Amino acid sequence: MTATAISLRGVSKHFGPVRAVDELDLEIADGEFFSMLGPSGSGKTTVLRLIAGFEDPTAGTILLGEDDVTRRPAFARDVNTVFQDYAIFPHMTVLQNVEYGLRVKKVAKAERRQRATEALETVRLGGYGERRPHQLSGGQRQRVALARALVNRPKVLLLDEPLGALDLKLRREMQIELKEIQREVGITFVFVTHDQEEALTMSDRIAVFNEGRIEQLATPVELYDQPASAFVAGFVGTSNLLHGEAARQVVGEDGTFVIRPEKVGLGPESQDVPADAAGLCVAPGVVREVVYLGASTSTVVELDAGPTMTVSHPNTDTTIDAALERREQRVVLTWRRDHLVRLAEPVATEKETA
Amino acid sequence: MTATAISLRGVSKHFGPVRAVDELDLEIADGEFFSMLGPSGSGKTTVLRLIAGFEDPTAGTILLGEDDVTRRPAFARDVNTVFQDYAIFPHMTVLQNVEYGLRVKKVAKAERRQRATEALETVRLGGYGERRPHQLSGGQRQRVALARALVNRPKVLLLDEPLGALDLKLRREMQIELKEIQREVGITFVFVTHDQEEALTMSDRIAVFNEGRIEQLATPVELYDQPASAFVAGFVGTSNLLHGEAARQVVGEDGTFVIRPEKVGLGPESQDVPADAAGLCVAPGVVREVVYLGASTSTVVELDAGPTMTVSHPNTDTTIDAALERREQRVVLTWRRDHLVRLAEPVATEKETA
Amino acid sequence: MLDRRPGLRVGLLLTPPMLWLGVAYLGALAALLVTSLWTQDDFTGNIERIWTLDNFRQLFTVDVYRTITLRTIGIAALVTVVDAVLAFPIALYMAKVASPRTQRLLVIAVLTPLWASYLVKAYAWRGMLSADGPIAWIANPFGLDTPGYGLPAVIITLSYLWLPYMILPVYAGLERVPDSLLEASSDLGGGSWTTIRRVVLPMAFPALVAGSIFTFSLSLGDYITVQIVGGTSQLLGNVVYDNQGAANNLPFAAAVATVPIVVMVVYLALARRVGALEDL
Amino acid sequence: MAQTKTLSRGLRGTLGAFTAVVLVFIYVPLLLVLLNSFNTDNTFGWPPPGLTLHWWKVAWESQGARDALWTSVKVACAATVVALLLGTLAAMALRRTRFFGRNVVSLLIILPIALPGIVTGLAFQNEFSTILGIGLSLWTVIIAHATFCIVTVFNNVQARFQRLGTSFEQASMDLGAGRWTTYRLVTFPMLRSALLAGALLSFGLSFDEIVVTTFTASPHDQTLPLWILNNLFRPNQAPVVNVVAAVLVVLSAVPIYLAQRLSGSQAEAINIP
Amino acid sequence: GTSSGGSDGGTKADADQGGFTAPDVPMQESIGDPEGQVNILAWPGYAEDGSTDKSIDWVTPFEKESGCQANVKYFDTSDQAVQLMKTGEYDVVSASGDATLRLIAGGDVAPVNTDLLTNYADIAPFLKDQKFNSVDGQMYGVPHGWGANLLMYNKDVVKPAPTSWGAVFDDASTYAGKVTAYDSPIYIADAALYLMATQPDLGIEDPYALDQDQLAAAVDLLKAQKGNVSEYWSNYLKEVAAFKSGDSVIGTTWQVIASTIGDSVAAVLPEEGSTGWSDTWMISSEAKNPNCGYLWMDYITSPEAQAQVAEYFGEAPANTKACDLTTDTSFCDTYHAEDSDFASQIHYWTTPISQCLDGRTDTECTDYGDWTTAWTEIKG
Ligand SMILES: Nc1ncnc2c1ncn2[C@@H]1O[C@H](COP(=O)(O)OP(=O)(O)OP(=O)(O)O)[C@@H](O)[C@H]1O
Ligand SMILES: Nc1ncnc2c1ncn2[C@@H]1O[C@H](COP(=O)(O)OP(=O)(O)OP(=O)(O)O)[C@@H](O)[C@H]1O
Ligand SMILES: [Mg+2]
Ligand SMILES: [Mg+2]
Repeated sequence: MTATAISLRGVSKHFGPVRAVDELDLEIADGEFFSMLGPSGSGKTTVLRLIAGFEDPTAGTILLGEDDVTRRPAFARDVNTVFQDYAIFPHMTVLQNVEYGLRVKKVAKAERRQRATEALETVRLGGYGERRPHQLSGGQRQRVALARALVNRPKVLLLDEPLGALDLKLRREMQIELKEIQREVGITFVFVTHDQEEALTMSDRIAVFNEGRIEQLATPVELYDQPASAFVAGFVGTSNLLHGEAARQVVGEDGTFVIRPEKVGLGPESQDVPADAAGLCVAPGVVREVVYLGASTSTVVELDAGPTMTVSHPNTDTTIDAALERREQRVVLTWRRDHLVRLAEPVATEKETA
Repeated sequence: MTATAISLRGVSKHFGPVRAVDELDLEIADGEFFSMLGPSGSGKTTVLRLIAGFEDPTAGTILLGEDDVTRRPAFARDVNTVFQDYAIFPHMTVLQNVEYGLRVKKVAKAERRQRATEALETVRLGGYGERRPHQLSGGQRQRVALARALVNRPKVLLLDEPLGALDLKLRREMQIELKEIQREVGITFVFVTHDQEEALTMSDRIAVFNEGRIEQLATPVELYDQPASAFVAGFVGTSNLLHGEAARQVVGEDGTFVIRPEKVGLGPESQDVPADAAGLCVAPGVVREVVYLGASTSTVVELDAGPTMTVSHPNTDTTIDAALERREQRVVLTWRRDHLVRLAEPVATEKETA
Repeated sequence: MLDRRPGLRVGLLLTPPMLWLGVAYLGALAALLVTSLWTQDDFTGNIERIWTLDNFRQLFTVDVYRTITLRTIGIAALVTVVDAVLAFPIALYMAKVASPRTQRLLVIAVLTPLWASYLVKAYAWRGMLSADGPIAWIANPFGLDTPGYGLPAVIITLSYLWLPYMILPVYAGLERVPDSLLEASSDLGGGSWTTIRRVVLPMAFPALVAGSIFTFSLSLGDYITVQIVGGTSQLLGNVVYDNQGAANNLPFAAAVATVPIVVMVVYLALARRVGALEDL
Repeated sequence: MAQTKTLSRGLRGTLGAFTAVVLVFIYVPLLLVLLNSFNTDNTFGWPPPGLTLHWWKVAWESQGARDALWTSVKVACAATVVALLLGTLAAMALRRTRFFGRNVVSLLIILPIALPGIVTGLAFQNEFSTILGIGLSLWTVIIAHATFCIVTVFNNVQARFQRLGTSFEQASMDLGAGRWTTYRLVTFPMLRSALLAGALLSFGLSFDEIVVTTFTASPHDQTLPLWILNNLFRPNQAPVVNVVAAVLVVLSAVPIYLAQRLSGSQAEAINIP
Repeated sequence: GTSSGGSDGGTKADADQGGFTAPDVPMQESIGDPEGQVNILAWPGYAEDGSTDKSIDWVTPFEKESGCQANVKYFDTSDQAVQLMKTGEYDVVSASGDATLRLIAGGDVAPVNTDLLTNYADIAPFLKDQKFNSVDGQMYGVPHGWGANLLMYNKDVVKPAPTSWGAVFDDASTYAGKVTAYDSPIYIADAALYLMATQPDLGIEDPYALDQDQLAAAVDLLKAQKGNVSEYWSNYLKEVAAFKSGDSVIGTTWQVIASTIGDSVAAVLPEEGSTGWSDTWMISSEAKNPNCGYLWMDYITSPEAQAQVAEYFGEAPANTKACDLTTDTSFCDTYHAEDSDFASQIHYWTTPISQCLDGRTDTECTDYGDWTTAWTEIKG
């Protein structure tokens, strides 16, 4: 995994006044499962299209392995793409779609038929070869797109929200499937998603995009446990932000802090907490909202110190009724001081607290 | 909440050979937040369209409140829809779109302008009134569609996956917003989604659809804790299924059982468990996979008894490294017998275990 | 290298059509305009290359040309309106009501008459409108009569001839209006008429304008139909034709021909503003 | 597509009835043409005094009509081929570019059909015989026809491009197909029905063109409309012309029908002009 | 060349003969080897090759006989003929009197060497050396056929039978909305002819030589007439249909139209006389196939061809020998083919020019351009 599959060096892409990608530097290692996460319009698709060769960068260099491909057309790059809108050829059958890449590379008919059939089986579309694209559901189309890309065994596979249209169950299954496929074939996956859980589950490394730049590039654990900014903290998972006066009161220090909902304990006010002892933070407040999430329950607490905090607990023993009873009652939140993450930058105008 | 907002009685809708909706009976109460959950193609949209009046049912009766509206055209039904593809009028500005419903109802100009502006503010599009739809992002368009429906203060609002295109962060915010709006205006929401977490979070009741029929209709807690079938258990949240020989070995009884991942404890094999004591189930196995999910970690364990089980734990104290170290090690799973749910029907050919 | 030089590619692709249109066609038009500034020996019909604005002076000072121009534009506009009024409901029926099968049949039914010769159809209308033709035959028992030959006949016949050119673009335009928009309108309380007026019509408007380019321009230049059913009336096309084909006064004909050119260029410029050119 | 429930039942019925009435309006004159082709009298008259097959026999034996038909087919085919080529090229060129002359180009393409035929015909004749001094021939007719046919192909192809977007071609290139392969395997098949529709209309436009043809045809070349024009003014030929017109109407349904069939999904296929 | 004038070289000249001097165009001295083809510009019906009706064919025999393939193009109006001849694409043309002088003056046609034409001798003498087909005694063509613009009326409707053009002018209102007139500027001459007889103080001597005032009077007459006109007719079919259907009941016509319609109508030569046409085959000054052109001119004026053309087209043949060969033995009588009295009452179509054709030198006459403008104004 030491070799570099893709390098972007100072790459920018401007559409008129819009800086879709802004002086990006990025190295993606061979065999890596690399995800790009970010809000809509943050430039993820554009980066993918730059790598695939559908856009020319306004500035910068793009390398695949050792080769500078900046000026090379899409068809001469050994990458394949699973498109956000599938782009299944409507005038071909499913099988012909999957065979397409092999066909233009002049692979013999028998072999390409066999490989295409295998690829279709990998994405669980065994019997669907003769169907026409318009006879498929959204999820099935996405799987055809995946098979069509995989069958070429490219060095790099680019996936633009390939699971976006699937329901959660199918999405989870496909996540596992994709991850397995990636392990098997050992090719580099560059995966775009706006679903943070998906990114955390599947990726070796994640780049969080914001307005054409990378806010943080890290492993899932680092990203979640050590967010570099309020933006990352807010975008990846739910986070509670403490700053200004609230931080001083609750944490006892100036600065901006993040604490994750699941790290916070919740107890009745009566409970005796050794204040500030054993590196614990303590904050009393009132329960404003209890949200049942199936596996867990979220409790929104308005702290006496001002901000609201979300606390999450698995529904292991407590019944939901017990949780609901807490509504509008006073509680005390506690968390370990070492679970607090201090953010470097100030929060500026952002008001994200949810 | 005792009055009925919508009743479907024996409603079917066939498209040629496809039974999109199959003899459906359904009552939705006034002011309820009602969700329809189900895989793609299960008929959710069709039910919505039947209620809205865009399709004529093949059989059955539809009532809004007391009125039989089965043969009444869409414009004469006091329901509004947020469409899956937004259906924003491209030739009108955002404001004109939102005003449309009031305009055709001949509301005076000043009033409709004011109400539309308010509605736009509700969906956080305050300054966007003069924009054209093509100048908006997908998420913004969906919010325009929402404002356009809300501004009419209908008795019932039908929403077809209104948050599907949003990223998780925005989606969560919009979920809360929607829920608040619904509480404020007190109108009945009928909400289609294929995101179970969304359904669990927001709904008063949920109907799980499968192939044009309702598999289970229940509150979120019931649905999650007491799934009526393997399909529901599998579709709503992650679930571990035990049946046949495995059930006999682990549970000690014949039948089909479901246990949720977060209810299962995981310990080292050395750990001494009072076997079968205190109503506990115990099952040894080998850790096959550890997946980091940010707030929690999922561990996939292959039981000695045969099936694999997924176990989920919040990342409160344990570091992810400790969890990862367990990979390929032997562990013991334990769970409370009363957390097991026995399913009525046999599992038949389905092989859902994930 | 073509991939890296989009300008070059566009240039290469564009060269043949632009050579054809720009040089052959625009050149021809330019030559025509130049000719309009020349004069002609009335007797021999030979063009004398003397620069003069006389043709235009005559065009603008003699009243009858203004009358004819206005009449022609009026007729073209009326024909366009008649066709739009006839075409819209049909196109709407085809695009939004008819089953796919009926749709297919209707398209054939609308397209087929285009193949019957223009002249034959015009003469058929001459027969229809004649004093002992089918229209009089049907109308007389009700105390009505055929409109006879004249401007009404011209409008009827031209509307008939160009109707398919209006139906087809409007149909195509309506097909592109997603059903969900109609549903949204209906959902928000818009009845059928409101939906048509506020959603369907505005969205089909560019297509209507696109169709009108055909009906308007074809009517603007027509001179044969007027001769066949126009009775004693004449249009701009007749003046051009009489002066060129007949009186052999090419310079003056060219000058008259600038009138429809100017009218159409203005019309196209307006049409472009509603985005109709994309819809043609 | 079709059959939306949004429009009220009454309105749908009204639209259907209106369509039927207009179809009658469209077809009655054509039926009159057909009827007159059996008319014993040699002018339009109502009701016809008697019926005869004589004109059909004359028409069948008319070498002039057959030659003219063949000439028209040749001209229309050639003009259509040129229009297909130039129209597609222009549409492809304007497809993704937003260069400053884009509007000029599309205006230029539309101009020949938007300007009255008499202007176009006059201009071409003036150019060919007065300015360039090349004699009139079938080729000059083809050139003139192709000029105003380009727009039909251009518009159809452009509309299709707009609907398709660019992702299919990108997918193809992404899978390793070069520009030409992509065109052959992806672009062209997806354009096919649009091209067909454009070609059909272009053929029809050229086939029935009379004004521009009058000005640009040489004496040797008589297209069908010219033949019809000449014969309408000739003793005893009007009914023969009716026969020819009737035959054309019937024959034309065949290519239209085939075009729709070939293009598969009819929702896609008939984006006519 | 035998061109008559030439010293002053202008295209407009003294008014006494045709009003001008023809450009110097050489005349052919002999007929050489046929070129293999000939491009013919003809009135519809003048050069039938059997393609419209197998039995109507006199072009094929010519092709066989001469070895020249005949390419025929038809025109609707004299003006179109002039226009087409200017292209130089055509070798021969059947020009009417309102086109001939324009062609001669424009240098578009060459003088015809009548010595090379064997049938020239049989042409009716009253057609030779006329103002519209010769200049200074030099023939510029060979006469083909002629006819009068008669007055036709529906016998059932129009009673009593009219004898004067007044029926369509001053009395036109009697049949308001059912009157028809010929659709061409040259129709102004019909009005002038009527005025010549009814308003002598206007001083019209020649209906084709009108000064401003005379033209204005004719225009007024025609404008008044327009209110009663149902339609202007420009071609055969239109008028036949209009009279058959009853859309028109009275108006100017050709004999052939009257014959086609049959007994329900009558066509008469009114007391004022009438306008008419006399067609002449002319050869282009730029003829690419002059030899075949001469062969054609000779052939088409042969008795056999003349009989066929005259009967098919419906006009009086120029070659009087043709009268023996027509299938309808009374044909020449119907068409007054040998009736020089009848012929003398006809003012053949000729092109008005600014030099007055009637010999006046004290004033400028209106030319065809003025007439065209006037006609446009009449139609409004
Ligand atoms: N062809 C284009 N022309 C103009 N602007 C563009 C174009 N493509 C993208 N943009 C703009 O560039 C920015 C980045 O777009 P991009 O599609 O890369 O976002 P994204 O992160 O993929 O968003 P999403 O999650 O919605 O797919 C956006 O502001 C977008 O509007
Ligand atoms: N107009 C139609 N014609 C034919 N079949 C239809 C039509 N509309 C829906 N169907 C079929 O009916 C079934 C139910 O479709 P529906 O759109 O209600 O599913 P859904 O649950 O909304 O799915 P998704 O989550 O993908 O939106 C599907 O099998 C679909 O193919
Ligand atoms: Mg994207
Ligand atoms: Mg749906």
